[in-house]
Amino acid sequence: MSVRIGVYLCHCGANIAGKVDIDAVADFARGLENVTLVKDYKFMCSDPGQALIQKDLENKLVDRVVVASCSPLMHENTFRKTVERGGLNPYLFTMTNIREQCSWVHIDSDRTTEKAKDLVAASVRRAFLLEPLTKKEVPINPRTLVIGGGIAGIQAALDLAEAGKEVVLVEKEPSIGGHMAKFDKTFPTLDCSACILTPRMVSVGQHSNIELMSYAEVEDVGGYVGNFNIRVRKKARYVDSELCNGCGACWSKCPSSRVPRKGNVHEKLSLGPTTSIYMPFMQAVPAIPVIDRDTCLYFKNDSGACGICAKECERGAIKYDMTDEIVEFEVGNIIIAAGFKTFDPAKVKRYGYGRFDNVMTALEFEVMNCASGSTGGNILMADGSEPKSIGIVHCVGSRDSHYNEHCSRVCCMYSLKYAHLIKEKTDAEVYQFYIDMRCFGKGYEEFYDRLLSEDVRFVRGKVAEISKVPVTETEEGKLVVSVEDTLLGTVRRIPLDMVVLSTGLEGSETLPEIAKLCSVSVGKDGFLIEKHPKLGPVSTATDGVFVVGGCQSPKDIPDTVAQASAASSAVLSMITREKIEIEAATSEVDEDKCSGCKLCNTLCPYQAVKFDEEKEVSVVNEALCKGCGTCVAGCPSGAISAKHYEDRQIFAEIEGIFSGGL
Amino acid sequence: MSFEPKIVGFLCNWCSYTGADLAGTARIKYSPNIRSIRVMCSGRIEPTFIMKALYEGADGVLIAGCHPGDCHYQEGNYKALRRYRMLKKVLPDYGIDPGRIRLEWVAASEGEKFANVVDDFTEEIRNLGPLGIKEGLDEMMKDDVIPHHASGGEKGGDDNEA
Amino acid sequence: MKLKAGIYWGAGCGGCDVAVLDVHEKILLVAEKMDLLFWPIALDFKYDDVRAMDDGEFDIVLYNGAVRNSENEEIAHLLRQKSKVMVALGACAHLGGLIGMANFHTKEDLLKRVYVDSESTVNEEGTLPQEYWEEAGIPLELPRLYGTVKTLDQVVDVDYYIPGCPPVPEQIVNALVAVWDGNLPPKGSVIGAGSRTLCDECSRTKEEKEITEFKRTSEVITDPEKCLLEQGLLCLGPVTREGCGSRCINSNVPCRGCYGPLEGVPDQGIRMLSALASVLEPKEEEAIDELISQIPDPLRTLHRFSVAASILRRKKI
Amino acid sequence: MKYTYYPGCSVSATANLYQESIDSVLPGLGIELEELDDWNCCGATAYMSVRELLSFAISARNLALAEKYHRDMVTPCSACYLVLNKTNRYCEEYPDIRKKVGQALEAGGLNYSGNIKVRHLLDVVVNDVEKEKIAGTVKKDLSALKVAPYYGCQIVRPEIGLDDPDDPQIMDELIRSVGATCVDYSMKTKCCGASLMGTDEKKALHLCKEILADAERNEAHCIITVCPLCQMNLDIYQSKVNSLFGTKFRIPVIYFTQLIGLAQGKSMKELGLGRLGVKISGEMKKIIEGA
Amino acid sequence: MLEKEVVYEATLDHDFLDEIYSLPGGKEVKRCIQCGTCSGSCPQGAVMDHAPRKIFSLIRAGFRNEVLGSNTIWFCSSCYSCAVRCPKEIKITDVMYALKRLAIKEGKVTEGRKSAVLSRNFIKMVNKYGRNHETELMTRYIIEADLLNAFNFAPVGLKLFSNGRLPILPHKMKNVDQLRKIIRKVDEMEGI
Repeated sequence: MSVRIGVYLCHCGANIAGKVDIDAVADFARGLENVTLVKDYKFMCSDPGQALIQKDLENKLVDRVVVASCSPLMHENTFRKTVERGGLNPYLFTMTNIREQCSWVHIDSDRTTEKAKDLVAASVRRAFLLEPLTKKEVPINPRTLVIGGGIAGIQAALDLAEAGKEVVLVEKEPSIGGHMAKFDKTFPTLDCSACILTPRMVSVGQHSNIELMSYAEVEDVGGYVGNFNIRVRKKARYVDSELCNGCGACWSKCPSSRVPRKGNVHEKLSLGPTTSIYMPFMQAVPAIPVIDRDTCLYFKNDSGACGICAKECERGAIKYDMTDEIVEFEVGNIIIAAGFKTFDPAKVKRYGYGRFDNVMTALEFEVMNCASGSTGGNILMADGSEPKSIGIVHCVGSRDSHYNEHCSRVCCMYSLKYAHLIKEKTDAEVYQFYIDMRCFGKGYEEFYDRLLSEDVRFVRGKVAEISKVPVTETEEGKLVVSVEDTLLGTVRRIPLDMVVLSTGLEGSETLPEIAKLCSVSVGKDGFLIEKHPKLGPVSTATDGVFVVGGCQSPKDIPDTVAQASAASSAVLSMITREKIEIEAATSEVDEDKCSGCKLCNTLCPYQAVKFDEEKEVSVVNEALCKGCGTCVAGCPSGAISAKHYEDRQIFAEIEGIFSGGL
Repeated sequence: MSFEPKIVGFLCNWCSYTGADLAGTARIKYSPNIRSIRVMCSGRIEPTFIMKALYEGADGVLIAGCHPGDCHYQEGNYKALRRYRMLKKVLPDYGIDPGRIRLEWVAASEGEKFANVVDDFTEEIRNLGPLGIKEGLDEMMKDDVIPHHASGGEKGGDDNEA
Repeated sequence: MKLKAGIYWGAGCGGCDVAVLDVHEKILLVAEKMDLLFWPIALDFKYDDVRAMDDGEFDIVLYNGAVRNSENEEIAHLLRQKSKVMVALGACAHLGGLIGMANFHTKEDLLKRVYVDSESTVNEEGTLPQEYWEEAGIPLELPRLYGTVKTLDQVVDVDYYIPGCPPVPEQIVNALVAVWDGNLPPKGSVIGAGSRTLCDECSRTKEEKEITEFKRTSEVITDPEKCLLEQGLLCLGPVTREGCGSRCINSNVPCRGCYGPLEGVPDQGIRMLSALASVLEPKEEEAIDELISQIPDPLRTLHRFSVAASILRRKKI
Repeated sequence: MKYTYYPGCSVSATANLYQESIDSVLPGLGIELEELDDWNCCGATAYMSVRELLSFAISARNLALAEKYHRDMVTPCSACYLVLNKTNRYCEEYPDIRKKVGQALEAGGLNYSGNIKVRHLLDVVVNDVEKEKIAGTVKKDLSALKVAPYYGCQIVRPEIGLDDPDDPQIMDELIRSVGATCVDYSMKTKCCGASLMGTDEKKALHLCKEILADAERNEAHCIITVCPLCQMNLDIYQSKVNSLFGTKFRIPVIYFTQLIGLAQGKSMKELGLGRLGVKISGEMKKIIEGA
Repeated sequence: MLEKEVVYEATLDHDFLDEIYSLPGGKEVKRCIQCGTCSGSCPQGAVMDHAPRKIFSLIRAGFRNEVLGSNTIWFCSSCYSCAVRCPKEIKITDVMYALKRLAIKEGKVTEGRKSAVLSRNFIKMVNKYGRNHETELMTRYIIEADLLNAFNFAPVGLKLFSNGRLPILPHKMKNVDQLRKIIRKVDEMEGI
């Protein structure tokens, strides 16, 4: 049976025709084997251009289509649809890029034309070997898994629940709330963090469409878009949530502490009780305490020596024999809202964190400012006195090749917020040591402006070191910051009572594991990689998996909430479709050739290639396969082939390139 | 006429092909010696493709994929890297300068880098000179024919027991 | 009626001919069904006897050995002309075989090595073999040694291939039986071997692979139950056609690839390189290079039997 | 454990007391040093200023000579340690430098394939000898002796890897393992200004003063060093510091090998301690003699 | 030039940044974000014309003469504090060495003269003996660069000498010839 290939050359106005001699290419194409028709048109993607192709197909003039125009990334889908309308399988069409990678990038017209010819020849050879493929559809389970119960996860879960869709929210800590629950005020408006967050946490706890699994971790994710199989481990709280009413009798008598003692007023910089049975903070949702097994005397002694909390609990909710519980369920989509962690400044030895009292991290300072924290919101030095001078050091662990290249985006603003709080609560002088002030959000620059008026001392320079070696009398007993004031070009030594390190944001420790489970990539910066930095900010390379909030990149609360709502609407859009088409250009195993060497089994990032113990061959789960072809190149026997990118098709393309005599 | 190298590029769809498109959108000019073949992932690129390209007439082969850690398919580029390193190691046995193949990480945003890489590689290959495997093979085998010697007469194995 | 058959050795070691004899009592079966009209290693026939035959008179010719010199080529053409079915027997005819490794060198270097430089040779004048010489008016002639070793199908049209170095004797008989039964697969097929790779018949247990080191057979006491590749031995089983009966594997020796690749795999060695590289453990360039450097002479190891049939065919000079 | 030994110019001159203590102490720790035959100057920092390539070339001569021993090369001098390592790194990172250095060596009939690992003596003593072994050789109780470790610049910077550049610990641990008391002070990696002493003495002396002052503030009896240049600065120039700044420092500055020797009960003479600029006296003397 | 109120572009050398960038050790210079960590960490910052950060700013802006003529490059004591702390991993000390060599090459050594003299004498010494002879080095240096200071220096020398730490005779190596051949080859390659 002979193949009839139609070659359609696009002028793209002067974009292509201005550089490439279309007539010459057309003549060349006519001379190629199996080409029965060559047409050119001003704009092939326009309606008349597409009609040209459609008509030829309807008239059965051709049965393979090559369009030489712009990049396939631009119009491959357009022409696939055209071809489909003309009654041809869309995979019997191939596209040649003679614009972005040809007419636009070369100077010499003749050589550009030659290149266009070679590319057309390659496509024609490829077209000859193309095979029709059918797209498959799978139904979508309307339930969604949200991983992480910070503000991102809370927002996404509520959006979906309000739309009437079921959500399972899995949080690894005993309570939802995330970092935001530890904040006192939020910049730039200075509204009370707890006041705006708590109602939402309560809604999550009470919503009939949300199943909240706190103190739980996702252990396994199987399946594919629309049909994920999830396994979650609910860690033992040792407190029966059905019986507990959150009265607090248990922790009020608990004799052991889960927080290491420092022996000064900074030792209890935590919200909520520091006992071994504890609630992370008073507004916790669910309002059920947990026993910290590592420090609890009952577990430490084995003998069950303590048991005070059980005696105190009138409802008998304390269950020392509780064990982890495994739950399995299915969802159609997954939203990862796993959050961030803050940089550990002990790595920067020269800043003295961990060696000097009164050098503290931003998060510790944040908690100190919280009215429900142990200093009652007062800013105090380790000895309990009020500081007279405080320095805030920016970019600790950010914008630094030794630690993190990225800018953490929120530190400038929270540093300004601290300066304001210090000014409001104490008489201390405040120094801001910054490299660049980045105040780009709504109302942010205005906030900076306000702080300038509040007489905060701004020093442009990254702090070189913090020491306790006095050179002058005024430095005795102080923390001395050495820094170049780069605007003045002078090195300054500034004695301070307290230093706050504005630590940057990093992906949380659990992120790589979650990413692996969900087949999402972690970037060099330690954050999850979205599908497209601009046009696909919440979706990922894995269909049905979305990323939001601090696990995607450092971001402030407004951006996080916006992203969470974006992800939930993307999920809703998926659910409303009810079905989804899956990639047709997948890998395929020829079971007659596969000898079961298992070489390919580790290659698939999506675990789509698995060994079938019964047939003793490897098989590809087409719903999971994304068509990357890594397994194909790794198969020694040639048993796996990549549909639409078969070896023979690529070989033909290579031969085509050289057939014109480049 | 000066020697114009023939270069085949294998570009991954998500980063490098997109990056190459970006060079176009930004109208960055580079040498027209490259002919690119799009594959979904650098992990799809089989060393046999490269051998095939060299055989068919390429003087150099460029492989481009996403930066390590940025692979659209998570780890395909690492496989590409390992295959590349291994292929580079054996090329000298084929009498081919390993500099004729090159792996580069080109992100979707690196249009300029793509153009620079192509220019740089083209120059490098220009310096290495033509490879010409296919013609070279014919040339190398031109004496591999049944000779007809001065004696002229019937050859063969009257007394010849192979 | 008996089939008319011929067996010829080109550039080979004779092992294939021995394999034909190695069929033990089945040789009787062969003799019963077949007249051997040409078999230079065993029977006294002359080239002229073949020349005198009609075209297509042989029902089957088994050609073993690679095409290394002009005589090999000349006879290949002659036998092709005289036979109905031309079979490439053994790794050399099929893929170039071990002899194909000559393609990693030049003809000049090889001659010099053998006739001048070899440790046991005294050849002060550096005399090399001449193709043609006249002594007292008498012409003396040797076939021309080719610079490039060729597979049989690079010289003549081949109908079937029986792989192996040497081929399993039973498989040769099976192929002959298929001819007289008229039970032949499509032209170009590999006969007398399986359709999957060696891993299929290999009885060792196989797991997912991640290679962290390479070892030589002398450096390791192998676990007889476990995949050799997983034990760090470079076994070509995954890229090699089954049918040999796992002779090497069962002796704890990794497969060296003599049965060649499966259909659709254009380059056995490079394909194995790709598969192998895929499952190396390291991700950093240096660590990868370090691991690769543990493989002794990688290209010749991967291409032990198939250089002449590889995409590039030979070293570029 | 056997190593190739590269003493460097200073150790064979102004720091000869360092060498004596090395000879006296190391065999007991199981460390054997074989001097690199016919070594030359490492190509120290002064060279770098004027002729970089020349520095690399003469430095590489030592590395090339060391290759025939097939062992790590050890130097007691921080400057030599830095320069030899820098030569290694530059030859590895910059093919052009590697090529030129190779050509220069070839002119001298030498070849360097880049396989010599250069280590500081401190690294070897701390990381190759088990702590228990060092502790086992201790005969004197030095627990009353407060020792300030002075690391200086070039063993922790820029060839990072030996220890943290701002707060290294290996010498602190060594002090503890010979039974002395380690003084924690902030200036332990600050520059002593050695390379400026010849050119801007006042500034250099100021840097010395800061280090001595911090050690004194933290009640150190003595300072230990790992580098002839640091030792000379802090020791020989101490009186100058005193006369310039009106201070009254009397802090002996000794080599770490001398401290080990003291703990092993070796005599002051054996360890070359009689030749210090600031002599051991007062409380320190009492502790050593009393122990 | 910096004292002038207005600096005209024509007076600047905009290739300077690339020139430094292309030198060994210079490949990170373009990444400088002017954070000042280097200046703040520099033990010599106070006596320098321009603290290190400013040097990078001047390089970027093309102030070639200011950079090569500054004493900064000569006051660097190679403590490497800046280099290990630089958040952009600029090899600051290496850049300083590169600038020193450039300054010598272009004859722009002014204030840093003393260091240059010391360096030069050091090289002479090594060429002579293959090793450094500290006694002779000090003497030569004092005679050439710092005669006035000779008095000042004497007590230190005396102290070393009296403690047996200043040998009169140099340690010589055996195969000085080989070393000289190497040095000659470098001279040849550098066209000296």
